[in-house]
Amino acid sequence: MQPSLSAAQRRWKTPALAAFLCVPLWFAVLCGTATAQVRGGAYFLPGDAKAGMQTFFDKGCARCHAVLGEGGRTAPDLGRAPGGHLSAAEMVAAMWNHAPAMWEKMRAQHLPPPKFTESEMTNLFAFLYSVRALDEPGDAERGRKLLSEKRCVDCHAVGGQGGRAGPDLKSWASYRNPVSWIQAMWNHAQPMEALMAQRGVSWPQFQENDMADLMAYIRTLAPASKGHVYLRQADSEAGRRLFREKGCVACHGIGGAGGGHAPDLGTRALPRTLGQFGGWMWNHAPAMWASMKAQHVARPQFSNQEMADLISYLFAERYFERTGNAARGRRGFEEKGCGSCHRPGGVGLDLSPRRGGGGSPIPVATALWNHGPVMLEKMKERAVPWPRFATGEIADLLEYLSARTNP
Amino acid sequence: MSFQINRRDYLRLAAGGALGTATSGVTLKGISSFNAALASEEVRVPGGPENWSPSVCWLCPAGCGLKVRTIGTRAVKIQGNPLHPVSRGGLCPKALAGLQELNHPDRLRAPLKNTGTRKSPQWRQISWEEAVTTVAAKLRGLRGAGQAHGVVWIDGPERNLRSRLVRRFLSAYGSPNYLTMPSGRDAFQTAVYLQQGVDQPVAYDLENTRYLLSFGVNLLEGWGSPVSLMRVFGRWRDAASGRHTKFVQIEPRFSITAARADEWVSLRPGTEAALALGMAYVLITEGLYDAAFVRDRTFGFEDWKDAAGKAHQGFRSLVLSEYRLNDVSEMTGVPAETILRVAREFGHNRPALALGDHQTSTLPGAPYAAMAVHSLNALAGSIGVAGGVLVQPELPFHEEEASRKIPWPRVDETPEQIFPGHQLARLPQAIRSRKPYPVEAVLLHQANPVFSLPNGEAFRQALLETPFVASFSTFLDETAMLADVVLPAPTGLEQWQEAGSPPAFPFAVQSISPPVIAARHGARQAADVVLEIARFLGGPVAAALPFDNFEAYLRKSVEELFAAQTGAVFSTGLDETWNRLLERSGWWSPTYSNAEELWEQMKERGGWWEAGNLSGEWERAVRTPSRRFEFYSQTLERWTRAAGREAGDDRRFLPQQPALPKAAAGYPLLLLPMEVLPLAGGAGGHLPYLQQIAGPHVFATWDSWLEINPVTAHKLGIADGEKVWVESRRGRAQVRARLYAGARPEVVHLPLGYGHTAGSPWGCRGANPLALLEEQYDPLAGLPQTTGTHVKVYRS
Amino acid sequence: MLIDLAKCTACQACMVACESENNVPCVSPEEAGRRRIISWINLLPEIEGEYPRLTMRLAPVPCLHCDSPPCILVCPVKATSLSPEGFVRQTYARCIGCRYCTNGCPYTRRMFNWYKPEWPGEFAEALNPDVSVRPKGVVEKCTFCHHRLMKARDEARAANRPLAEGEYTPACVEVCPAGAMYFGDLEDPDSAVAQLGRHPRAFKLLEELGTKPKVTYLSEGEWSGGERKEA
Amino acid sequence: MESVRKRSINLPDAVLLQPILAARSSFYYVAMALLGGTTLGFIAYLVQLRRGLGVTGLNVPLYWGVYITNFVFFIGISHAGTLISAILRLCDAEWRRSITRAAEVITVLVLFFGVGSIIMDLGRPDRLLNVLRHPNFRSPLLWDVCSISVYLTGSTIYLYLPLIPDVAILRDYGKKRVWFYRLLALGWQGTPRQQHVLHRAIAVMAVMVIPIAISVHTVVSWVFGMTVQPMWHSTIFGPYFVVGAIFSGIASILIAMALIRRIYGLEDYLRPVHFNNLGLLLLVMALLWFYFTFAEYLTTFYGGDPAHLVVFYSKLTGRFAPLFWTMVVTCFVIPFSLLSRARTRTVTGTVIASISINIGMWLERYTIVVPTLSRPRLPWAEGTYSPTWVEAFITIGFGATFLFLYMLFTRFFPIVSIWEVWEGRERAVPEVVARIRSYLPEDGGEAPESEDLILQTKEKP
Repeated sequence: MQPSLSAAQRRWKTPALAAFLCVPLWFAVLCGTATAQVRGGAYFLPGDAKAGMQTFFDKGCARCHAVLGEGGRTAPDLGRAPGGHLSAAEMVAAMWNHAPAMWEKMRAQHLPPPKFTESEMTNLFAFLYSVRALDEPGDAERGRKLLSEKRCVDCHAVGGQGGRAGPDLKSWASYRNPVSWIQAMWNHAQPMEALMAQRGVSWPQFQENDMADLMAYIRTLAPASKGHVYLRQADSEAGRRLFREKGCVACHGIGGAGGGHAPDLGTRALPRTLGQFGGWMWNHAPAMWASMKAQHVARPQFSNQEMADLISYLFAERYFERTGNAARGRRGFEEKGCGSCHRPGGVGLDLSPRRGGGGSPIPVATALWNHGPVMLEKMKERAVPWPRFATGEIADLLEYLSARTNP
Repeated sequence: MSFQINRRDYLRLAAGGALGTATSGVTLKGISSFNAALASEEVRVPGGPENWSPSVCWLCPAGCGLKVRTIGTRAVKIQGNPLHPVSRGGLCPKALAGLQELNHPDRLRAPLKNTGTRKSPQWRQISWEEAVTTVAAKLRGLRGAGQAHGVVWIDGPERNLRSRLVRRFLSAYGSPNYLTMPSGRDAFQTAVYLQQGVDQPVAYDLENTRYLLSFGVNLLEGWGSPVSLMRVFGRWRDAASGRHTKFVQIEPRFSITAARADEWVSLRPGTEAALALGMAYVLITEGLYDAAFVRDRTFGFEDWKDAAGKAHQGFRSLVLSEYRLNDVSEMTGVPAETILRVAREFGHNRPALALGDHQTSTLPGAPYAAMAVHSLNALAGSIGVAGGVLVQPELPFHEEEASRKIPWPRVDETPEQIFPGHQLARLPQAIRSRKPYPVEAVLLHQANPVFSLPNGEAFRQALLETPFVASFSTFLDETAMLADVVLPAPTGLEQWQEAGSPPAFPFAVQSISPPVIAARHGARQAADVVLEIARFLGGPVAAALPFDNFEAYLRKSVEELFAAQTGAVFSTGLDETWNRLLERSGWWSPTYSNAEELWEQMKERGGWWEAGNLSGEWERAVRTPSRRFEFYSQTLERWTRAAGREAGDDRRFLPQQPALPKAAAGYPLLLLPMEVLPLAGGAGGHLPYLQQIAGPHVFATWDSWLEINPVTAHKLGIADGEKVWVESRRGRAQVRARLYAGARPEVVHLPLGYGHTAGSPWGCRGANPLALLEEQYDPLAGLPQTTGTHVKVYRS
Repeated sequence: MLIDLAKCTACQACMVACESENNVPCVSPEEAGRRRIISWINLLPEIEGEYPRLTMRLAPVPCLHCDSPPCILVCPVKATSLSPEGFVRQTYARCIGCRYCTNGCPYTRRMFNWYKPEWPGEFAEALNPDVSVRPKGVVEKCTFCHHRLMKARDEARAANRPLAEGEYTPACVEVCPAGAMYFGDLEDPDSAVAQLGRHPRAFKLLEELGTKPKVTYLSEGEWSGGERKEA
Repeated sequence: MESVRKRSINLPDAVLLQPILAARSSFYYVAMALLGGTTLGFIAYLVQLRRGLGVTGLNVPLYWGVYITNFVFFIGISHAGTLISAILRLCDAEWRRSITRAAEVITVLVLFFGVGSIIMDLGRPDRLLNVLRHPNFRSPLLWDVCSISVYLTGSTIYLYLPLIPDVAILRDYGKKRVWFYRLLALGWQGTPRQQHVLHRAIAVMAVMVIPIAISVHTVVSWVFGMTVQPMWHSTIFGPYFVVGAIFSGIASILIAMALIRRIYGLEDYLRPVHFNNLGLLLLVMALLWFYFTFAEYLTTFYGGDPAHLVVFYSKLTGRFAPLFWTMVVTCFVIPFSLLSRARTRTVTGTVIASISINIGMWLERYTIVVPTLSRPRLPWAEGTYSPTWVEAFITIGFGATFLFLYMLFTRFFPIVSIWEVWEGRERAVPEVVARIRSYLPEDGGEAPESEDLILQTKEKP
C-alpha cells in the first residue's frame, strides 16, 4: 500500500465507510454496473456511481437538476456546472454554499429536502464525480473551423482533402472515446513533432472543449461501412499498476507523493473532463518529451485500454483533496463561527475529537442534508450568517476535523 | 246442508295448503336444479406454477418484446416486455391476440400431403419424417439435375437471423431466389436510393422531430413498428413537457391516424406529390428552406450545367414554374391558405420531417411521388440529422458470401423497367413464361401471396403450374391449399424467436427468445427443418450449415454480436440513462464479459441493442455519386442510360406529380383499400379478438365494410348497414355499406385483410378488396399499385 | 384511472388486454352481429362535422367506478357494491340477472352473459386462473383488475411493506403503448393520476349526472406552437 | 243448450250460475287452444332456460325488451279491476254491481303474469329468492317486489270478500264441488252481523286498495324514473303510468265484459249503460293520458337536453316513429273519436276502442322501454332490437294462460256478483232515491221519483 493511499484511507473513519472500502469497486467514471470483473486489491474511489445515479433519481434530485442533460432543467446541470474539476471536498463546499438558496427554492415548490444515508451519499458523490469527467459531444461546426485554425489540415487530410503528410483523420472517425485519441496522439506524437518541427509548424494548443469539438467534427465523417469503436470500462487498479510499470511515477507525483520532476497529477488544477485532459496532455507534450529526453527516459507506449486504465486511475486519485491543512482548518473553524455552536455543550453537534465529528466529505455532506435545514433555522434565530467556504477551505476544515479525531 | 265447516274440509284445506307450499318450493328449487342440470355452472380454470418468460412478437415485422405468463404448460397472458426498446412494455392489439393464434382451433395438426390434384386437393396426414424427406428428396433431385437455381423460397414476415440462415442455405444449395413479400415502403425506399444513394432501410428519428408531415402514412394504424410509433406519439403529447411536435396527416380519408393527428389535410387522392411540391414552392419563395444545407449538401437545386456544358433544369425552377401555389391548390383540392400555412409551419419548425412511405402503396407512379415528398426533407435539412431521416444502422453480423457464386439472376427480376429491381409480384409471370428459367419448386414460409397480393389470382394459376410447392404454414391458407406438402409451423411462443431492427426504427436491435411453451401439434420450426434438409442434402450444403438446430445458429450469431464490442442488453430505464451518459463520451460498459454471458442475458431480457446516436454522420446518410442529396437523381439518369433509353427531358430525373388514372365510364367511384390496425398487413382476420375491434369508428365487427360518404350514399340510395355490391372491371364483391363522413365523396374504401377463402372460417368473412383491384405497376420500378381502380356501387 | 386522450392512439390494445386478462368469453361472429360482444373497456367514437371538416374523438371507456354509482343503487339484491378501495364490484354468485344495473348505468359499461361462456377449440387454454369465469345469466363488468390488487397486496404484505405506486396496474393501463393511461391512488395528492387530474384539460364523462366517476380524461388539447414547456 | 237448462237452478238470476253448472263443448275447444298457447310459452321458456337469454332479441345496450314491456303492461291492466271497482264502490256507483267481479278477477290473475314476466326476464331465475335473502331497499325493483306482493294480497282479499256470499250460494244451491265451496264460504249464512262485517271489510279493503294500486304503478314507473336515462328520468312518470294503467285497465274490463256478455248471454246484466259509463270513464282517461303524454314530450322537447332529444326524435321522427304514431292513434285518436260521441259509445264502439287502447298501451310501454335503451347517453352504436320467437311465444303463452285461467274462474265462480245484484234490487233502489233526495234542497216541494226527474229534465229542451 502506498503511503499516499494509506493517508487517504486514514481519513475514512466512519465504520460505514470502512465497509465500503472493503467492497471492491470500480473507478467511478467507468464503473458501469460495478458487479463482475473485480480483480481484487484496494480501491480508492468509494461508492458505486450507478447506484448513485439511482439515488439521484430516487431522491428527486433529478426533478430540478440534470446531469449532462438527463433530468430536470430548473436547477444547474451538475454534470456541467461549475466548469472546473471538483474534488469530493469541493463538491461538499459547493453544496454547502448553495444549500440555503436551494432549500428556499424547494420550500417554494413544496418539495421537502431529501434525507440521505452515508452510503447513499457516497454513491451520489461517486456518481457526480464520475459523470463530471465525461465529455459531451462537441460542436462539429466549431471543430471543423478548429481544424483549419490549428493548421491540422496542413498535414492531415480530412476525408481525402488536405495535407498528405499525416494520416487521414477520417480513419479515426469511428473512435468514440477521447481516450482513444489521447492514445493515438501519444503513440504517434514523436514523428509528428519531428515533422512539424521540420515544417516549422508550431505545436497547436487545445483549450477546454477544443478536443471534443474536433472529435465531433471528425465523427460526422464516419464511413458507412465501419461501426463505432468504444472503450470498455477501465480498471483503475490496472491503471495504478501501469502508472508504476510504465515509469510515470518516476517523474509524476500524485498528491505530493512520488515524482517531483513533472507536474503533480493529483492536483485539482487539472481539467475536468477526459477530453480536456487529453488536450492538456497534448499541450504539454513537447515540454514533457524534452524533459524525458533530458533524463533519458524512454517514451512509453500505451494501448487503447491501457490509456483508459491509466487515466481512470489519475481521475480516481483526484477525488481526494490532498492539500488540506489542519492548522488552516482550525482557523477557519473558529473564524467562520462553526466553533461557536459545534463545541462541547454547544448548541450544535459537538465536533470535538471525543465526539467523533468525522472528517471526510461524505459525513459532512450527509449531515448537511439531514440536519442542515434545522441548523439553518437555528442560525437564523441567532442571526448567525451561513458560512461560505472558498476553494480549499473545506479541505482544510476536513483535515482539521479528521486530525482532531485521529491525532 | 250444513253451514259449518267440517273437519274433512279442514283437512282438505290443510292438504291443499301443504301441497301448494310444497309445489312452490319444488318449483323454485326445481327451476334451479333444472337449470343447473341443463347447463353446468362452473368453468374451472386449472392452476399451476406461474412463470413469466420473454418472447418476441411474430405477428408483424416489428418484433416487439413480449412477456408471457405461463401457468403450468399453458400460456395465459401476453404482455409487453418493459425492457424492450421497441415496445417498452406497450403492445398493440395484434400482439395480444397472439394467444388466440397459439390456441387456434383451425391450426394444422400434422404435416399434410396432397394426394389429389392441385385444383382439388385431397389431404392426407403424414409423419414429419415423411414430410421432410419428401421436400429434401425433391431438393436433392433438383440439385442433382442442375436445377438448383429453379428453387424459390418466399418468406412471409422477414426476420433477421432466420432470413440469414435461409439465405445461407439457399446460396449453399445454389439458388439466388430468396424472395420476400413486398412492402408499400418500397416506393419510398426507391426514392431514397435515387436521391440519397442509400439502399439500406431508412429510419426516422421521430422522437426528436418537431414537425411531421405524413403524406398518407398510416402512422398509427400498423405502419413501421406500430408500438414504437404509438409510444413516440404519446411522448409528443406528454402533458408534462408540452406538446412540442406537430403532426399533420395528409390523406384523402379521415383515418384514425388523421383523426389523432394535430391537423388533417384532405386532398384529392393521388395528388400527394403535387402538394409536396406546392409546399416546396412556398418554402422556396419565402426562403424558409435550410439554405446552408441546400447549398452545401444537395445537388440539382439550382439550374446547372453538366461536364459537357449542357444546361439542366434545377429543382427550384421546376417547382417555381410548374407547382405554383394556386395551381397546386387546384390540382390537390387543398385550399391555398392551408398549403401556405402548413408549409410555413414546416419551414419554421426544425427538425421537420416529411414521411411518404406508405405501408400500402397508394401513390400511383409512387417513386416519383416519394421523391417529391423526400425533397421536402432536403429543403428542411433533415437528412442524417437528429429528428430527421436516418439510415437504419446495420446489425454487426457477417453476411457470409456464397461458397460459390451463383451464375443465375433472381427469377423475379424486372429487367424491362428503367430501374431494375426485384418484385415478388413478377413471379407468376416468370413461372408461367418459364423465363428467365423454369421454376421447379416453390417453398413458402408463412407467406400467403395468393391472398395478400393484388395479383393473387395470377399467383394461384402460377402455383398450379409449378412442379413442386411446399408451404410452412400454421394454417391451411389459400397458398398452402396449392401445395404438395404442408408443414405445420409453430407460432412464436413455441419456437426460438428472433427479430432484427424493426422497420423505420432508428436503432439496431436484435431480439432473441427461447420457446415459451412446447410446440403444439408437433409443429416444428422452419429453421430447424431447413437445417435438417441441409443435413439430408449433405456435401457443401451441410458443410455451410454446421448447426444442430436453430438455437445453435443463434448462439453462434450472438458470438458475432459480442465481438462487435458495442451495444447493450435490454435493460431498465436507469441502466439506459447510465449507458447513454457513458456512450455519449465513448465508453462502453457491458454487463457481460463473454459471449456466453451475453447469450444468457439476451435470453433472459429479450435481446440486445445499440442505442448509439447516428445522426450527423453524413457518409452514412448520403452515398450518391455527388455525395450530396440529389434533387436531380443522377442515379436515375445513369440507370436510364444503362437501360439504353433516351434521357430526354430533365424532368424525368426530378420529382414530379405522376399522371392520375382516369375514371372509366360507368365506374364513377375510386376504390382505395385501407389498412386498419387490428388487421394491419392483411393478417389477423382469423383471430376473434381482432375481428371484434376492426372498425371501431363505424362499429364494424367481424365483417368488412365499405366506407362511403353519406352524401354519395344518399345519391345512390344506400342506407347505413345495407348490403351493396362493389364492382370494378375485374370483379365484384358484396359488402355492408357504412356511411362515414370521413370518406371523400368520390372515393370509397374497403379494409384489407378480409375475405379469406381458406385457413380459418373466421377469416373467411367480408370481401378482399385486392380481388377487385386492377393490376397496375408503376413505370419506374415496377412496383405494384393498389390505387387507381374505379368502381361502381349499387344496392343488392 | 386517468386517460389522456391527447396521447391515445385508438389502437384498442387495452380492449384486447382486458379480454385476455379477465377471461372475457369469445363471442361467435353471429352473436357479435347481434351485439352480444362482451367488452369491459370499449372505444367510444364521437364523430362530428362533415367532410372535410371533421373531428373524431375516440375514447377508451372502462367502467368508470363512480363514487356515487347509479348501478349500485338499483340492484335489488346487493350484487354490486363499492369495495373499500372504491371499486364498483360485482358479485357474480348473487346476481339474478335482472339487468337493471346495466340500464341504470348511463355509460353502458356493464355487460350481460347472454349464454354460458364458451371458448372454441383450445382457447380455454389461455384462461387466467386468477379470474373466475362468469356463469351465464349474470352481469359482469370491469374490476380494475382487482385480482391484481389482491396479488400485489399479498406480495407487499409478505414482504412487510406498504403497497407502492405502480406496483399494481390493471392490464389495460399496463399495455397502453402510448402511455395514455395512468393508474394510481386518487387519495394521494402526489400520485400521477391526482396531479394530472388537476390539469386544465381534465374532464369526466357525463360529469353533470353527478355520478362522480373515478376515471378522469384529459381532452385532446392543441399543439403548443412548437414551444417545449420546461418540466 | 238443453243440458244447460236441465241443470239450471231455480233462483233469481240463476243464469249467472249457468257457466258453473255446465260447460259447453266449445269451452273445451277453447281451453285446448289456450293450453296449446301455454305449451308454446312453456317450450320457449325451457329453451331460454337451457341456452340463456341469448335466445331473445335482447342485446347491448337493449337489455330490456318485450318481457319488461309485458311486465309493465300486465301490471297496468291489473289496475283494471281492483282500482276501478274500489273507486266505484266507494262512490256508490250503482251500475258497478255487475262488473266489479269481472274486473277484480282480472287484477288478481294478471298480476301473476306481471310477476311472471319479470321472472322470464331474469338471467338467473334460480336465484330469485336472493331478492328476499339480500334485499336492497334502495332499489326501485325491490319496492316493486314489496308493493306488488302487497297489492296481490290486497286484491286477492278484495276479490275474495265479495265472493263469499256467492260461494255460499253455490254451496247451498250447487251440486258440484260442494265441499270446495263450503270451505271457501267460511260459514257464510248471511246473518246481519255477517253482512255488516262483510260490508265493513269490503269498505276497508276498498279504501286500502286504492293507494296500494296507485303505489304499485307509481313504483313500476319509478323503476324507470329512478335511473338517469334519457326520457326515463321524469318526475311525472308516476301519475303518467298510473293514468296509463287505469286507462288500459278499463279497456281490459270492457273487453272482458263484452266477452262474458257474449259467451254467457248476460246481455241483461251487462247492459249498454255499463259500456256507456265505462266508455265515458275511458274517454276521461284517454284525455288524461293524452294530456300526460303531451306534457311529457313537450317538457322533453323544451328541455333540449341532447341526450333526451336523441330519444325524443327517434320516437317522433326516427326509427320508432311508426310505433309511436300508431300508439298515438290507437291510444287517443281512435278512442277519442269513438267515445266522445254518444252515437258510437255503444258496446261495439267501446270494445273497438278498448282493443285499440290495449294495443296502444302495449306500444306505449314498448316505446318507453326500448327507444331509451337504444340510444344510450354515450354515443355507442345505436341499438336495434327485434324480439325473437322465444319472446313472442312466451308472450303468447302468457296471454293464452291468462285467458284460460280467466275462463276457468268463470267455470268455478259467478263472474257477475249475484248477491250484489240482489242487493241492488232489494236495497239500493230506495237507498239511491234517498241519497238523491239528500242532494236536493229541502224546500223544493214534493220531489218527483228520481227517474221522472231525469226524464223531465231531459225532455225539457
